[in-house]
Amino acid sequence: MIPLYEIKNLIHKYGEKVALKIDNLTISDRGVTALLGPNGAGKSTLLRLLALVEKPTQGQIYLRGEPVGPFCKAFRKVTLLPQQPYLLKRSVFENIAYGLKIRGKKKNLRQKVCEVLSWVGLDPDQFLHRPWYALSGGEAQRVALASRLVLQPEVLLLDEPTASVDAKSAQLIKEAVTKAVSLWGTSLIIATHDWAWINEIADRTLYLIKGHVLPSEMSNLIFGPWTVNGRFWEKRFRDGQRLLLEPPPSKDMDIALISSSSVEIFGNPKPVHDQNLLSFWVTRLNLKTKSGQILVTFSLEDVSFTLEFSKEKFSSYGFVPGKKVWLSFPKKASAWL
Amino acid sequence: MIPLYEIKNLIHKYGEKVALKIDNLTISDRGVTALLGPNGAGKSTLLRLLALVEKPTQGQIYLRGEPVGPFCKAFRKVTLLPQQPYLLKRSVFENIAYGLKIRGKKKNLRQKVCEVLSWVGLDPDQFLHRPWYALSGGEAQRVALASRLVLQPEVLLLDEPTASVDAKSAQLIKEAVTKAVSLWGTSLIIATHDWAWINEIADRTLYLIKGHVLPSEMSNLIFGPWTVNGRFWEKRFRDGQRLLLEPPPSKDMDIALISSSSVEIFGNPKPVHDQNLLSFWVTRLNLKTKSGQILVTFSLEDVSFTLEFSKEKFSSYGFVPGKKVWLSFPKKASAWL
Amino acid sequence: AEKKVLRMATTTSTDNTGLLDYLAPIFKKDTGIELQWIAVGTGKALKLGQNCDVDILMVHAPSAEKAFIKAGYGINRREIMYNDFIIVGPPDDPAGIKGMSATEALRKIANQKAIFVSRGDHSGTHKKEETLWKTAGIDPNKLDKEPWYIQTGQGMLATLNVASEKRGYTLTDRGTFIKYEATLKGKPILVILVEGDKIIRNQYSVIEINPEHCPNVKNDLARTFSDWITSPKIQQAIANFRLMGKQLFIPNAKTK
Amino acid sequence: MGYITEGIIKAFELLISRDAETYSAILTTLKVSTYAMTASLALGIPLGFFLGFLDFRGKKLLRTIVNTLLAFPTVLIGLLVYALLSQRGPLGQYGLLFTLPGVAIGQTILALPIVIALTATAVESLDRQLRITLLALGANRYQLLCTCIWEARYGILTAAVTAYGRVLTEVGISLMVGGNIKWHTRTITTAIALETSKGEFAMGIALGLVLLLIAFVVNFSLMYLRQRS
Amino acid sequence: MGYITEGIIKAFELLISRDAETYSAILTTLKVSTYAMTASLALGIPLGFFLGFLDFRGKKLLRTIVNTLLAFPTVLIGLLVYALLSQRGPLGQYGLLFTLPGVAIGQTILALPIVIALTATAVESLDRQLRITLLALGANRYQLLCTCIWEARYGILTAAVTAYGRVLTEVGISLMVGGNIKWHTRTITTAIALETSKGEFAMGIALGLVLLLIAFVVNFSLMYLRQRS
Ligand SMILES: Nc1ncnc2c1ncn2[C@@H]1O[C@H](COP(=O)(O)OP(=O)(O)OP(=O)(O)O)[C@@H](O)[C@H]1O
Ligand SMILES: Nc1ncnc2c1ncn2[C@@H]1O[C@H](COP(=O)(O)OP(=O)(O)OP(=O)(O)O)[C@@H](O)[C@H]1O
Ligand SMILES: [Mg+2]
Ligand SMILES: [Mg+2]
Repeated sequence: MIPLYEIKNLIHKYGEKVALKIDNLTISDRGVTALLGPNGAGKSTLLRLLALVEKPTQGQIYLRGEPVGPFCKAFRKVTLLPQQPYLLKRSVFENIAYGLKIRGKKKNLRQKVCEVLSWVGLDPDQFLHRPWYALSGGEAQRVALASRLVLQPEVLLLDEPTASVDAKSAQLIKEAVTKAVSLWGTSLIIATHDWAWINEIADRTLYLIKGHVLPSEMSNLIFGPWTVNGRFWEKRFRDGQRLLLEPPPSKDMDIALISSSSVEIFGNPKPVHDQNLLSFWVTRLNLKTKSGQILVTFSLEDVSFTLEFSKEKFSSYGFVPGKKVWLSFPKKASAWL
Repeated sequence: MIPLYEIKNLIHKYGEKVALKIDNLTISDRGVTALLGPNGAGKSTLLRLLALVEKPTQGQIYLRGEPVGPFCKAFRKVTLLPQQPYLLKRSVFENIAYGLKIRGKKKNLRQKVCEVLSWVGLDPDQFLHRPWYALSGGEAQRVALASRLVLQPEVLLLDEPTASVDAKSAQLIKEAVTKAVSLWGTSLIIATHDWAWINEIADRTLYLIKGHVLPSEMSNLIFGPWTVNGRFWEKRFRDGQRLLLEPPPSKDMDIALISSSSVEIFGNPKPVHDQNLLSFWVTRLNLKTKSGQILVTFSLEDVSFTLEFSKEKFSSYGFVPGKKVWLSFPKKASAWL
Repeated sequence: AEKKVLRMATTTSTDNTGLLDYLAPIFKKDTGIELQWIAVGTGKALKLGQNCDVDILMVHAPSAEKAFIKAGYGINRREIMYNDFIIVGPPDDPAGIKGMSATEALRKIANQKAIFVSRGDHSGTHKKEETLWKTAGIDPNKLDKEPWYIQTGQGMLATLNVASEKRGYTLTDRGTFIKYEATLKGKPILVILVEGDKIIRNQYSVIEINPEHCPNVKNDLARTFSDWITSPKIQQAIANFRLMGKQLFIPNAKTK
Repeated sequence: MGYITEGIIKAFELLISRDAETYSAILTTLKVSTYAMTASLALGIPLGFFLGFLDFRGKKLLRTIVNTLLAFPTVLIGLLVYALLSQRGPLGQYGLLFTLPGVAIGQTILALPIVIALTATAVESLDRQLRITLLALGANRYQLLCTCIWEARYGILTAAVTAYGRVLTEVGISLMVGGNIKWHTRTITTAIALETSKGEFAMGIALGLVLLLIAFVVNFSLMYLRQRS
Repeated sequence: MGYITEGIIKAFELLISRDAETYSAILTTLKVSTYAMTASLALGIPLGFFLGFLDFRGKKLLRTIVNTLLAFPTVLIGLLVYALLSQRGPLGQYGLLFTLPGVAIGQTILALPIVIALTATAVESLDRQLRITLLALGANRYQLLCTCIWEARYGILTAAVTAYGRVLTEVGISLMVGGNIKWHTRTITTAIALETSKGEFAMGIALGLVLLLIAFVVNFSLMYLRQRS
């Protein structure tokens, strides 16, 4: 099957600063792809490139096998909801109808607009004729989403769609988006910091950091500051515990990646040869609605590991929020950034 | 003790629309007050009024007993981080230094700015001289927060400060904000949709909806649509379950409030006379770090109840994500909105 | 000592021909007074005088000047020099007026409905033109909407330009026409067709502003100028003034 | 001072008595300024958009040049256009000298830098998000142009109003290219210049007030339109 | 057409030979336009700010009036200022008629509506968030004013540049109030008007080019400053 997107030798710079560097990446068709990563990782940049609203400094993007760029033929199949939704200085109706109007689709305009408005949980009677400035933060975001949904896009790119939306509306947005996927076969790519939501809807996850895409297997990050201890780099916690890792290959790397598969869990401190052994707290349990798997988050100060368990395995451990457990993992990070 | 804020007979309108109506509200000094509520509830409006950047259409706000308003004497003690952080068209340094400069505090400017920058997790070397537009969404938000922190305000009002910030930065922001509370005794008022975070830091919670403040005891909301069934209003779920409530006193109310104390939990369906009895799933468990209490979220489609348990009580129930439980509550809502 | 400055309002022709640039340094040398002049239309010059904003006037509209003095705004009008008006037109002279007297020529133009370009700005030249029409038995007010009668409402040079573009006739003072010829490098599109008629003489005078009407005017300086310019030495200097090698003004001050 | 009140009274008289000369000048003014504004907006708004929207080498220099042309003296424009349109000029054969279209050409040159510079500033002050949003919604190049101009409409309206004020009040071009020919190319401003040079100050003021009245009516209608949209 | 090339050559000659009359006119022009710009910016920017920033009853009407004043004919301004400053006018005793400060007063009146209208538009196009942000950071009224003006600086710069172009090129006021007195109140534009009326078209063009050169130098320096900030 032809992948949805293929990215080759892509570099995107702002001035001299490289914001994104992806040698090769494919994103498969259909379903929901989640884009995770810390602030400044390049998520918004990648989404803008995938939405064809900007041209990469270098490299080529292929959409279903075709090389694409701004104003190309395929350009209207893709639509992006930017991180800061910007509304045109018009009424809510005109904002949502804009995309249809410029496509010349003026039939049943009003009805279509009302429909997507109610999808995102806004009452058409109340909102249809509001001017752009008379909206709360979350309402504006939902109007912006509605103006994307009304286009029935083949690919919908969402940059933090639930950032300033309440739980109820996040639920509505989730439903709307799921509807789009099932009704029109829309492919979704979502950048978000909302773990719980991602866990519910994502079919696959891309992790971006410092402009690079990480291997897709779930990874846990350990940020600095580091001190040097003999041949190791050390991170010291306030409770006296220490974490040791072999230093990174290059000086400007300071974020360690620990792959989930290398982590072992113990109920009691059981010294493991040549491994880190640290006590963590269980802080969060999340149900992955799609798969029924359970995500458990273990935290030690600013370090969090998230591991996935099947229902059976989970009950054998008996994790409860606030429970103390011991995690062991190698002294060699699976990667550095 | 004099409360931090006292609000009397406040009404705030946009045009003809009443966005906020608070007859009487006190917010106590010190610590963290969380402001929760769905989109359009009036959170941002309330924060703007508390920050003295706008004048209420009607009514009076008292800050530590003094009547206050825009440009009053107390006005510089309070600072607000708006929902959409707006940066001045200057460098990051100038943005953060602005508040100090207009206060005439020009001593050690650079050092102070660097300090708060590192509080919010931005490397001064990298960010100090960036222009305002060369920042990612989350970076901009953190710069905006830094420019508030540098003022060492007595009252800090935050409108969705972690909305577009990654987990790591949310952690940093939390730490920075906690530092402010402990170092300078800053009082914090935070509007957010981030439940997990609120649970960790809030000393008290205000719930706003449709411009009204709810009783402070934790409440659960049930949204429509409703159908009429005899003398009851009914909400029907896709799995066939039904929820019945006595109709609200007024036609334009459609959100039911169920107080947590009226909810009972059963492992098995045990018919209770004249009560609703519905099966829910345990979907989320959260540790309240401050109190050690555990919050359990029970969901049935779009209805979520969140109840608080002590550690002991929690273990007696043995809640696990994905577990099915039965909740019963009266057919009379504790309030309608 | 305070600098002595005399302010004069004058018509554009004296300025445009360069006469004042020629006279002012001599005046300064002779009397130590600096001459500053404002070159405007005759009507505006009279208005500036009436408003006491200048000390002396040098204009060429005898009837308006007399009215000005009669109204008490000015005193001591003294004629100083004249030049003459001429009627110019396209070289092929479509109306055939060459060599006629001024009034005959105008009558012919009107009969033929040949294009005539008028300044229409109440300047000295325009007033002279109106007098000529009247003498020719034609009411100038009736010409207003005639299609062949074009009113420019502008200075002489602009009017000459319009005349040449429209291939029409016009009445002009000789000085401006010499300048016009010069700027076209001897290939004028207009040529002199009527000249030397006594009726088209263009008399210049100086008028002091009445100090009773305007207490702040420097009448002493004005009087000095008026005496100076009518003195034989300066009268001779005016006669010596040349533009493109041609004499422009003929002095005719009556010595006291 | 007397002629100021006299001028005000006279302005009313002119309008009420429907003075033929004044009405002819008003009509001429309206005609020629309409031609000039139509041309300069049609050319200037797209050019201003490109100047403000696109990034290219030499953009700053180009803006400086446009800003410099804001100081293009009307007399100079008048001279240049005169030189072009004169019988002996390259466009002499079209007979545009001393006609309203001729004047409109000059006034278009005058208004163009104003429209371009102010439109560019208005477009520059648009949010950087707008471009991304429009592209994301699928706007093609032409729709991008139109929507950006619409979003910057208040700024562009100010550009138009400023240019209109300039065109309405200029004298140099109308005199030089139009020739101020009575009943033909005499506009209100050239009439004012004439009356002033005749010393008829009150009449000059009266005509000036008539011009301001025209400007007010035009601006008031624009305000009304702006309010409705 | 010949005199256009002739004019270009003459422009160089005038500048290189340091022609005394030309340099005097340049100096006069610079002086008077500096006075006028200083006054109109000092008055106009704050007024424009209030017009754009505050909401009050009658704001729309006020804007319409300001827009109307964009069409204030220079000749009319010249007449009014003349009426004020004339010996028989109310300010006659100060002897400002036929002086540069007198001309500057008139030019200030000319530039003021431009500065006010364009500043108001620039301030209006500021983000609504700016006000909230500044108040939240503790700005008092005066600091609010200053920072908003700074944030709208590109728009206000355009306002200044447009007004400067207007002041630099106007003739009506300089002629009427200044009197075009050689060595005293003769500016470049009045000199152009004079040369043109004398038929010295080449000289008129030469002076016009000199004026454009001045405008270019000023704008280029502004662009340089803008780039540095
Ligand atoms: N216009 C710009 N000029 C220079 N640098 C920029 C610009 N826009 C973004 N950057 C930088 O590029 C990097 C990637 O930015 P991007 O907006 O893609 O991050 P992000 O992953 O979306 O972060 P966030 O979660 O904070 O939104 C950041 O380091 C940012 O500082
Ligand atoms: N300028 C305005 N004019 C008219 N109505 C407005 C305006 N600003 C906000 N509103 C309305 O007032 C109500 C309260 O808005 P507010 O921004 O305070 O909500 P909020 O609780 O902050 O919501 P969110 O979580 O979406 O940010 C909303 O219904 C909104 O539509
Ligand atoms: Mg982003
Ligand atoms: Mg809000």
